[in-house]
Amino acid sequence: MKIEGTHELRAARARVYAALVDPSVLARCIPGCERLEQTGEHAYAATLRAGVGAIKGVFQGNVRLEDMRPPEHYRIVVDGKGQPGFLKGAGDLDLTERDGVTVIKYAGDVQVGGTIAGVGQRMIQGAAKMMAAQFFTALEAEAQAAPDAPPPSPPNFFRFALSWFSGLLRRTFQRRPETD
Amino acid sequence: MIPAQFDYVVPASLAEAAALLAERPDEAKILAGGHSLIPAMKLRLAQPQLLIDISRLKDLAYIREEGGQLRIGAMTTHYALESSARLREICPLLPACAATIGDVQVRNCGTIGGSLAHADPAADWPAAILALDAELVATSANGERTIRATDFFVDMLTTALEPGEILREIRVPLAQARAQQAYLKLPHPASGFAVVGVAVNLTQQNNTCASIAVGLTSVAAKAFRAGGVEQALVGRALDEQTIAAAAAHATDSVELNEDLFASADYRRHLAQVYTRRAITAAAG
Amino acid sequence: MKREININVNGTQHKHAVEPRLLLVHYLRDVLGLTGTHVGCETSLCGACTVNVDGRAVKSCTMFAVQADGASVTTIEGMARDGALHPVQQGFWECHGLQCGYCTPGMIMTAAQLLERNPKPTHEEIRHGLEGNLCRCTGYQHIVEAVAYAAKKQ
Amino acid sequence: MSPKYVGQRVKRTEDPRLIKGLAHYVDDVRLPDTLHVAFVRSVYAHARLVNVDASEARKAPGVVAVYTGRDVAERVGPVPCAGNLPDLKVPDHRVLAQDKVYFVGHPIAAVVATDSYAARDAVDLVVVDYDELPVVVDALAAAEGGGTMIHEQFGSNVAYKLTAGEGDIEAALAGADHVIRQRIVNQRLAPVAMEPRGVLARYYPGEEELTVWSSTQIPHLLRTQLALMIGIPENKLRVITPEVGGGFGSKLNVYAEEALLGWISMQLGKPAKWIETRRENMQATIHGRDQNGEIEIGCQHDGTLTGLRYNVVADLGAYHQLLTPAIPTLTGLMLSGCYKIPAIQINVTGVFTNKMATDAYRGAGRPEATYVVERALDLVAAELGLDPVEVRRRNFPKPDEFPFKTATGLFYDSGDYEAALDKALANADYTKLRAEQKQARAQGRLIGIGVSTYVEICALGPSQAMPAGGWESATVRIEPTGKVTVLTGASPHGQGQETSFAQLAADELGVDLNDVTVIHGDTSIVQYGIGTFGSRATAVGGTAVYIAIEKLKEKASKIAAHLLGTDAASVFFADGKFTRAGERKSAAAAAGADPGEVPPPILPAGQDPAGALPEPDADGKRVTLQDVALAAHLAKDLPPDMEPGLSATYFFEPKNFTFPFGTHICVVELDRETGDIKFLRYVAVDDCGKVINPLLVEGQVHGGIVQALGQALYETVVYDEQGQLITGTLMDYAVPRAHMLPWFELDRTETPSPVNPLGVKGVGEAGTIGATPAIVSAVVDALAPFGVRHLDMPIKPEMVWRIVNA
Repeated sequence: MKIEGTHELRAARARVYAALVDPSVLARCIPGCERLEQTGEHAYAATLRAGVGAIKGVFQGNVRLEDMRPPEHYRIVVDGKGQPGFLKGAGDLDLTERDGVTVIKYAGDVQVGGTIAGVGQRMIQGAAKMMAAQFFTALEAEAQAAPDAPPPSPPNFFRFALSWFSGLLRRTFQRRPETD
Repeated sequence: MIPAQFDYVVPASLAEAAALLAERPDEAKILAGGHSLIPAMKLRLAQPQLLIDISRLKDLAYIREEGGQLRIGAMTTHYALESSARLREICPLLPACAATIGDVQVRNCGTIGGSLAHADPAADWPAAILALDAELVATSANGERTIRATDFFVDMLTTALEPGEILREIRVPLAQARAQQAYLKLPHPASGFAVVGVAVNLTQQNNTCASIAVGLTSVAAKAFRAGGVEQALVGRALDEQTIAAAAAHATDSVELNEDLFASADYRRHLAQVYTRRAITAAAG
Repeated sequence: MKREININVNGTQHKHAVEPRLLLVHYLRDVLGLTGTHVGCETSLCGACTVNVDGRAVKSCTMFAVQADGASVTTIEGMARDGALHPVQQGFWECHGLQCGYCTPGMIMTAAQLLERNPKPTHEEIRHGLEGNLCRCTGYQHIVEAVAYAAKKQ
Repeated sequence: MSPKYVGQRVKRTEDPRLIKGLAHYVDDVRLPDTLHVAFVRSVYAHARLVNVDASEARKAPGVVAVYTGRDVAERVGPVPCAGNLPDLKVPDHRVLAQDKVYFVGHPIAAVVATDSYAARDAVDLVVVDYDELPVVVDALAAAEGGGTMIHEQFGSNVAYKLTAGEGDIEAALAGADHVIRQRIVNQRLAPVAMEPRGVLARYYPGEEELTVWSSTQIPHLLRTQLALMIGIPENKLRVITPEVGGGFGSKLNVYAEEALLGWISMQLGKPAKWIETRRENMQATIHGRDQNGEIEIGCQHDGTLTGLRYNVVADLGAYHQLLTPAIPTLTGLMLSGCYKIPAIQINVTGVFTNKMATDAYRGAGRPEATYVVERALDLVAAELGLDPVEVRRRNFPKPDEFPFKTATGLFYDSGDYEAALDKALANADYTKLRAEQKQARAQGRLIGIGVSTYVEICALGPSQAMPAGGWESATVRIEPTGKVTVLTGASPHGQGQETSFAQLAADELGVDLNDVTVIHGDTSIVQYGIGTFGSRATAVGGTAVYIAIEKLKEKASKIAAHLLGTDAASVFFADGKFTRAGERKSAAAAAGADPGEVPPPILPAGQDPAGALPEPDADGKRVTLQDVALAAHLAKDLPPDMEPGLSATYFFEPKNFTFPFGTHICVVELDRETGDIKFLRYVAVDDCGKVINPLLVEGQVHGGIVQALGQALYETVVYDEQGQLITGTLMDYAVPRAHMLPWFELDRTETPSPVNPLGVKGVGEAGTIGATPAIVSAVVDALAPFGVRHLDMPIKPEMVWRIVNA
């Protein structure tokens, strides 16, 4: 499944790029990221916990950054698997700056398998977009933060961050009703 | 088909439920009608460790008129709303919407509060609640607060409810003038969920539209009010052309859902057609 | 942690300790041995498991047994009284409203609810009333006739 | 005397237990100490299995065993394929995945636990390490060759190529005034029987016997295959099919789980049960259709057809199930439709893809053929500007041309296609419909009328044409009390043969319907049989019952004659009584027997079931069937050398298939704005030969039409580009519901089949075959003003909207 979009971040491109390749920043920005350990140059092992409310899934996986051309481009490759299924994806990020605003254009391909693919068809695209939006919103906060300042406290959305995944699910569990 | 294990408690009161939820906000889940949660649990996509069953709190199921408002308990079932003769008189949108949800078995069990708290982007209630400009009352161990419907739906499956909060009541302002309302939905052939659902609530004076609210569901990641449509109609006579022109704004500045059944383009088109038809039905 | 439940099923009071996650349909089938209630999907869409809980037609795959604690449940086995078929059962037989019979118990339970609420339904109303029940054999036409027959008979 | 039951709308005798919830499907069979099995299934469409670690699962509470591919590799034989085509590539299909997984849902490990909840819990504890491989999902690309290979040993993803047909197709197309080409797709469908599959196996170590309860359409064939797979003597294996909650071809198969459950029960010495979940059913029960082809049809200016060629790629999935490769051959056989087409050719390329196997789904190859031919006829009509009805009429063989030989090598048994067409046209008031359509179009309304005239091939079939016997068996027995027991090798599962065979037997034997019991689906009780599929149970199985009864009556007549003191030729049987023609004579005197010479009964005094030998009634002219049955069993006074007992068995081998036919007419209106498709009318006239029970025939047609309607408008199995099944539940796979359907106006013509003495043809698949093209044709016709001549299924509202608003 293709996903693409554009996000505008009110922060300088160099700052944004630096944030984008900083594992501690990534750990805070990737929705539901519970662990991000470096395993090689620009390669990390990750634990992602995604979900909303009761709907949760834990994924073990890898994040790798490739094709790095600061401050304008890199490619991120992610894979993960867990009880509800697996996901993998790769996306190109292109950064341009205009009047102090960094425009990130992303285009990627996400594949989902297992239960989430079999039962969450209608949600996946939306969920992927939601995850991307959460990621960039968090990233903007990071990039705006003073370099020396402590990292911003997790914004409110973090509680919901996991929902990128739950998103997938929604339709899923969901039967025709919408009850609960 | 078989859920993972969990603990189960039946609180004696809403306060007790809120206290239990506050203890384990990440692990506990409120069980209302169960028709969103249990299917998710059967697929093991949801594996809460504790279910707090509030379905036995009978004082959460009611339809009352109070202080110029219609007050609906969160545990009121879709069927209770669908079959209320009083609602058909004073707020026909609610029974009209309820009648389109799932099937009779679902409506017998599913609750308006459960559905709203789950915030499925294809659920029917959010459209109606938005069109009625309702307020939602959330309760928690820290007390109670009121959330406007327009602030309630945050994103796909995501509401403004904080962890630890339980949706307790839905409050619908009762219009002074006779409200004209309609809910129109295209159901998905397999799931019965809305492909597009449009709720309309309007009043007319002297043959012009005095007020109008249009809520759309299943069009985007969350239900929303079609402000562009509303603006194009207030103060105008609701003739065919005016309605059609206004309906063209149904999805202004909205990113559309797409799925196997309907592309984004088609969904946009359906949203416009159903908006026009729903307004026409309400005004007629 | 098991929980004790008391359920009246088809007029008989039952008491069992069950896991909270035990679905009502599995309680009826596996604990009580009432296998007339069937399971046809896992997404609460087919209605094969429909039973009546305190007067409401309910999909017993979407309710935990603990939720039915204290309730009165009627299953397909409890529909015939004193050897006489329920009018809906009779209608299904008269009108050939079933073929493989797998969806039939759920279909009958839903149809009975439909007729309670709307004793003289039109064909259109019958069709809508059965939205929550899938049948893959009959094409539904004989089922619609069966329910109409029962309506007349009642 | 007209028959009392046959031809009547008799209520089904199987219904009381079903409507009371007292029937037993596999999951309703309860045995003490039953173990429950759950499967670990692949989440990848194609991957190497690096490691399957079941150590945690084995330690889990309640878990008794976990078996992986390695555990069973040498111990359970491969899943069989009966398709016997030249140069067919047959992959080794093991019951659990070995080194690789080939489709989402491919079973990897079986977890056995003391209850179903524990088994399910332990599935999550099995850790499978996959090494993902590129997937093959596009059948057309697979047919081209190259790329990833699923079964590397074959060097290609092509499982077979087959060309069939007669006549000079090149000349036929070259000589045609018009040749029309069109790509036509029969999409992949899921059968979705409401009862998923299920197996219960119980091994008796003392007797060394295994009993397998399975939700299957073919108990005996399953027994044979399971015996071979598990390595147990066939006469130590008993297969029981309790109630079967729908099959539609999906249970006309031998599945990995059936063998595995039997084997597991043998390993553990306890009953073992597995009940399929709906998701498993969508993933790992066979799918149907999935043919993507191109037709070329030649015709003259007046609409006379000259030739038809169909080049088709059949997506077989990753492995062959029982009949996988054979299904497209049935398509080839039926490509003549109900028309005279002098030259026909089919070129099939069957390919492997990383999907579940396709196999027989209601109609099995014939709906595909009918759809192709009927679409082609509509294209001819459109091309020539003729009414589609006229094009059809022009190419029908006339009633006196039967048996009609097709260019596909078949002999259609009997038919009057025009009669069915005319009746349907009259019932629908076709002329008026067309006039109304014209008016409606002038008002901008989109109304479409679709007509399909179909013929199908049923009563499968002569054994020569079948992989495992095309006959069917019956035993009819009159018990000493006069009750009639019918054992049929056909294994009905909803079709109602317990009733229709009882109607047949009751009429033939002059007994009350309630005195007949029809037994099926137990290999230890019923003589070998083939099963219920291919609309064969009545035409082949019913005929076996009929002939067995004739045999039985012959014997009964001899006994009756003996009792009546006359010869068999002088005895007439009617209404359950044998009547002697000619003068009165006491039976005893006629037999020359001295009652005093009869040895005393073996039974102790007072326990003789009937007390005494039956006597002819007062005037000495009649004995009842019950009298005869008792005499046959007491065997005190039988004709010399007469075998005691009163039963007869017959295995009926049909000499030909039967060819039911009919006309379906569908009228739709499309919503210009939304593309929504609304049914205005549905009229069908089917001819399935003689009818035993019109009620059951209607039911079959209704159900068939709805499955066709599902294919035309709603249903499609979708795998994404990674081979993930994204229509994995009924949330996304749309099975038609009651409120989506029109009222079906049914009628019949009756052209008896000469192939069997009952004159019956079969009706189980007619609706599915006749309706799909009628519905598609109606929608296409509604869109004709937009230049539309064909649309691919399922026709979704969005497609309509795009055309109207292009």
